[in-house]
Amino acid sequence: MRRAPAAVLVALALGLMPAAASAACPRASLPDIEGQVMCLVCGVPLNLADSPQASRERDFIERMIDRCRSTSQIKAALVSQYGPRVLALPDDSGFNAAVYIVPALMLLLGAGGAALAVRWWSSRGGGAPAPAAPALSPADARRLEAEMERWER
Amino acid sequence: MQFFLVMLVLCGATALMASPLIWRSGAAGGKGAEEAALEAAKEAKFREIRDAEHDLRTGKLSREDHQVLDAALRAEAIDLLRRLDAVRGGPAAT
Amino acid sequence: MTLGRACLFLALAIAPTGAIASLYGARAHRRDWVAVGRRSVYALAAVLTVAFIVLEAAFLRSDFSFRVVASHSSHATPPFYKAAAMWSSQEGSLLLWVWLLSLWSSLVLFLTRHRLRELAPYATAVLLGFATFFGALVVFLANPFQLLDPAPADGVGLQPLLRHPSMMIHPPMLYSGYTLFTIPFAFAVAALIARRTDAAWIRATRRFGLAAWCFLGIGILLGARWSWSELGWGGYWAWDPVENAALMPWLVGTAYLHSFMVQEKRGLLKAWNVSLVLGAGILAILGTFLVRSGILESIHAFGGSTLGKPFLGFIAVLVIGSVALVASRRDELRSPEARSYATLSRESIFLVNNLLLVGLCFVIFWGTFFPLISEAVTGNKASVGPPWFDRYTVPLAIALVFMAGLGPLMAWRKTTLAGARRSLQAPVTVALLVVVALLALGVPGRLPALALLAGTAFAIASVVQELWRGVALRRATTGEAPPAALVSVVRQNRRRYGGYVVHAGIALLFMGVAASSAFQHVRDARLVPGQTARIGGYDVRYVRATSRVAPEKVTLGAVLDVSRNGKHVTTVRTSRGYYPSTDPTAGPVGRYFDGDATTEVGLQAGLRRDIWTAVQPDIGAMQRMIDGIDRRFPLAQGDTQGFLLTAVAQRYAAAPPPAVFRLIVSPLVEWIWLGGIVLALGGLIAIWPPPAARRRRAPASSWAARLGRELSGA
Amino acid sequence: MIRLRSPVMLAALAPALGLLDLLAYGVFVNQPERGIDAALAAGRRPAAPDLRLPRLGATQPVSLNAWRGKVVVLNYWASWCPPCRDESPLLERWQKKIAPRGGTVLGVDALDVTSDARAFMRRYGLDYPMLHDGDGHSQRRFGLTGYPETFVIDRRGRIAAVQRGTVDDAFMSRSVLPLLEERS
Repeated sequence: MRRAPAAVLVALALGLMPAAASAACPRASLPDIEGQVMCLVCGVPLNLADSPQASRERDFIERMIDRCRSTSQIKAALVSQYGPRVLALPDDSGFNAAVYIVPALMLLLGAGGAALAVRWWSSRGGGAPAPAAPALSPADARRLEAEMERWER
Repeated sequence: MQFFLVMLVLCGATALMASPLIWRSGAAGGKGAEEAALEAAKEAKFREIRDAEHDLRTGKLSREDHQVLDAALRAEAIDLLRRLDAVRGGPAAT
Repeated sequence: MTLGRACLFLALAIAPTGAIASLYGARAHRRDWVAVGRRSVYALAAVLTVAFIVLEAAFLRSDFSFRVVASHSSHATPPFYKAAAMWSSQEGSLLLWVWLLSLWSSLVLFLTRHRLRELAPYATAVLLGFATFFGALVVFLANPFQLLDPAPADGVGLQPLLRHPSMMIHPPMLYSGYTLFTIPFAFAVAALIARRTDAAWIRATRRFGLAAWCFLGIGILLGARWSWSELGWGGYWAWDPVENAALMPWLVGTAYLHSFMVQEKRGLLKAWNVSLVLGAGILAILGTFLVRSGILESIHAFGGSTLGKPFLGFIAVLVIGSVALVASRRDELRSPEARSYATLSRESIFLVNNLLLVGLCFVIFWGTFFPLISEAVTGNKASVGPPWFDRYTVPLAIALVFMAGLGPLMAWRKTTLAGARRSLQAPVTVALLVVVALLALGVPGRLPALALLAGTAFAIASVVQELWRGVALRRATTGEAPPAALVSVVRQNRRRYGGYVVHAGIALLFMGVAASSAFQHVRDARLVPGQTARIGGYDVRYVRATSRVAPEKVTLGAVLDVSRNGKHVTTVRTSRGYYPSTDPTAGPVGRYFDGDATTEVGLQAGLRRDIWTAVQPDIGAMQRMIDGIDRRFPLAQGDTQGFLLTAVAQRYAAAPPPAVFRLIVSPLVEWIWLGGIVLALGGLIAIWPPPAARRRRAPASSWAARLGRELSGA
Repeated sequence: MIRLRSPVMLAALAPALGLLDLLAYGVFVNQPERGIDAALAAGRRPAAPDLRLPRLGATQPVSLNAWRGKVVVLNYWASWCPPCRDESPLLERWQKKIAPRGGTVLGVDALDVTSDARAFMRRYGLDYPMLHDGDGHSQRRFGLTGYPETFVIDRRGRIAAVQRGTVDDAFMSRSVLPLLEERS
C-alpha cells in the first residue's frame, strides 16, 4: 500500500503510449482474474488474500491491465513470474492429470455400480408383477384399518 | 467458596451416576430389539400403504398396479402385526 | 477458575467410566449398569454446562486472568462480541464442541430410554468415547482454564473480521451439526455391534440425522452470508478447505436422508446406509480436524496447533473400526430379495440422487485434498482453486436440481409411464417457459446458468404441483378452504411435505447461486468525491469521505449515492476499519495502519438484486503525513494519541485522496438466504414430532387385548 | 470373526488406509523442517540442499554448486517483506567486505515479481548475485517459515549457521568471518 503512488507512476509511465488505444482495447478485469489465480504465500485464491505478497501480485495484474493485456496474456505473465502453481486451475500434465481423471472415473464407476444394482434387483424379481397376495380376511382387514387409524391420529 | 462449589458438582455428578445402582428399579420396562424392529417395520409399512394410496390418487400409480401393491402391502402389514403380537406375548390373533 | 478446571477433569473422569459401565451392562445384561452409563451422559452434560457457564462468564466479565479471555477479548470489545469471542478461540470452541455433544447425546438417550434396549448401551459407549477424546483434548492440549499471572490490564481483542452478528450463531450451528452427526454414527455402530441392522436404529435417529443436516446447512449458509456481507472480496463461497469440510458431511447426510427411506420401505441398501452414516460421522470429525490441524491452507483455520497428531489417531480408530465393523457384519447387511423392483420408480431416482451427492462429495474431497496428494506424490503442491471446482460441481449441481424436481413426481415401487408423463407435463412446461423468457429478455445465454435456472424452475413447479394436488385431494374429501386444506395436508404427512418444502428451498437457493454467479457485474473504480462509476445500469457517485475514531479502531469510509437513469435508488456507506497492530516499534498513529484492517461492506440488499460496495482508501497517499506525525510524537499515548488520530481522520475526510471501490451488482443473491430459510422451515416440518396422541403409547398388551375384544365382537 | 483377507475387506480398507496415510503425511509435513537447525545445534554441519534456480530475470537454472569453494551467505528475501528492507543495506556492506576474500552474498528472491525485485535492488544498491524462486518451491528444504532467513554455507557446501529472521553485524561477524579462514 505504501508503494501505491510508485505503482501509479510506473503504470502511468508504461501506460502513456497505449493510452490513446486504451479506449478500444479489451479491458481485462481485476476481479475476474483474481478468481482464477492464487496467492502463493497464503495458498488461497487471490481474491481472498490480504497479504503483502497478494497486494504485490494484484499491483502486477493492474499494471498489466493498464497496459491493455488480455486475461490470457496476464495469466501467462503471472506464470512466467510465479510458475504454473499461480493458476487456480492446475495444468493436466504428469501426475496433475489425476485431478481431472480420478473424479470422472469415480463418477463413471459409481454410475456403473448403480446400474448394475438396478439390473440385479429388477432381474431378481423377474420384472413380472409379484403374484397377487390373497385378499385379507375381513377380520384382518378391519384390524389393519383400526391399527392404521390409531397410528395416524 | 470455589471448593464448596467443586464438591457440590462432584457429589451431584456421582450421585446421579450411581443412583441406578442404589435404587434399583424392579420394573422391566422397555422394549426388546425384536419388538422395536417390528414396530419400525410396521410403521414403515403403514406409511407405505398410505403413500401408495396417495400415489394412486395423484395419478402416479395405475389402478391395477395399486391393487396388486396394496394387497401385498396389507398382507405384509398383517403379518407384521401378528409377529408383534407374538413378541409381546399378548393374545395372538388367531 | 478452579471450578471450571475441576469440571473438565470431572468430565474426563465421567466419560470413560460411563462408557465402561454401559459396555459392562450390555455384555452382562445388567440393566442397572446400562442406566449408570446413560446417567453418566446426563452428568457429563451437567458438568460441562457448569464449565461452559464459568468460561462464558469470564468472557462477559472480561476476566483477563484467563489466558483465552485475554487473547480473544478486551474491554473495548462490545458485549455481544464478548459472548461470541469464546468460540473464536481454539480452546473455547473445543469446549463448545464437547458441550454440545453432551447435550445432544443426553437428548437422544433420554428419548430412547425405553426403547432400543440392545442398542442404547453401545451407542452410549460410542458417544462417551467421543466425549472422552474431546475431553482429553480440552484438558491436556487446549485447556480453556489456563491462568495468566499477573492478569494483563487489557486483552488483545476479538479478531476484527469475526465481528459480525452471524458469528454469534454460525459456530454453534456448525458444531451442533457436527455433533449431531455423531449420534446416527453411534447408533449405526451400536446396530452393527449388536447385529440388529433392521430399521429400528434408523427410525430412532432419523430426527437427529435430519437435525444435524439442518443445523449444518444453516451453519454453512450463515458462513456464506458472513462472507458476502463482511469480507471485502465480494463473494459467498470460495471452495476453501474449511468450507468444503463442512459441506462434505452435509452432502453425505443428504444422501443418507434419502436412501434410508429405501431401506425403510424395501429393506434394500442396508450396507450402503450404514456406510453413509459412518461416513458422515467421520467426515464431521474430519471437518473439525481440518480446521485445527492446519494441514490444508485455508483462510479460516485456527493458527498453529498441536492437535494434529491426537486427531489423526482418533480418525484412524474411527475409519479402521468402521471398515472392520461393516466388513465383519456383511452377512447381516445383505439385503433381502427385492421383489418386483421397477426401474422407473422413486427408488431409482433416489439411487441416482445418492450417486450424484456422493459423487459431488468425492469431487470436493478430491479437490480439497489434491494439493496434499500431489505434494506427497511429486513433492510439488498443485493449486486447485475455484475454477476447478466449478468445472466439476456445476454439472452435478444441475443434475441434482433436476432430480430434486423429479423425485416428488415418481411413485414408490413403480411409476406408470402415463402417470409420469402426466406429472411431468406442467413442470417441464414451466422450465421451458423460463428458458424462453430468459432468452427473450436478452439475458446473456450462458448454458450452465440457463440449465441451472431451468432446473430450479422445474423443481419448484413440481413441488408446487405436488402440494396443489395434495390440497385438491383434501378439498375433494373435506371441502376445506385452500389454506386450511394446505395446513392439514402438510400436517398429515410431515415427512413428505417437509421434504418437498426443503426441495423448494434448495431450488430457490440454486436460483440465487445461478443468477448471482452468471449475471453479476463487478467492477473496480478509482474515484474522488464527485466522480461517478457506472455498473450494471446503476450510477454510483462518490459523495464524500467519512472518518471516525473509536478506541479500538480508526474508520475511513465513503458515502455513495446510487442512482439509475438519474433517479435516486439508495445511499450506501462503506468503510474500512483499521485496528492497531501490537508491534511496539510502530508509531502511535502508524500502528493503526500496519495492523489488521477490515472492510465494512456497503450493502443494499433487495429481492431483485444486491448492490454491494467496498472501499479501499489510499493510505499510501497519507503515508507521509502519518510518518511525520510518528516522528514528531513517537511516544504519544492516551488523549494525545487520540487527538493525533482524530487529526489524521479529519484530514482524510476533508481532503480525501482517490479511493478504490469495488462495486458489485448481483442479481437474486438474496434468494440464497431466503432459500436457506425455506429449507430450514421444511426441515423443521419434517422433524416436528407427530401430535402427542401418536406418541403416547398405550401399553401394548392392553391395546391388543382391547382389539381382541373388538375383533371377537364383544 | 473379522475375515481380514476377504476381498471386500481389502477393497474397503485400501482407500481407508490411503486416506489415513494422506492425513498422516499432512500432519507431519505441516511441521517445519528443522533438520538443519537440529544438526547445527548438535555441532554438525549438514550439507546444503541442492538448489537449482534461474538468476533473476533469466530462465536457465544455475546450481548452488556453482559457488562451491566460496563462503556463501544465502539470503531468502522478497521485495514485499518489510524487514528485508532494513536488512539489505547491511548485506550489501558485507558483500563488499567478503567478496575479495572468497565469500559472497547470494540472494534468493522468492514469490516475487521480477520488476519489483529489480526496483528494490536499484533502490538499495544491491549488486550481489540474485536468484529467483517464483513459486517458492525451494524453501521447504531449507525449512523456511518466513522472510528473511539466512543460511551461511562453508566452502565445502555445508551449512554452518542459520538465522531465521533478520541478520545483524554480530551474527555476520560470528558466523561468516571464521569460515573465510577455512580452506576448502
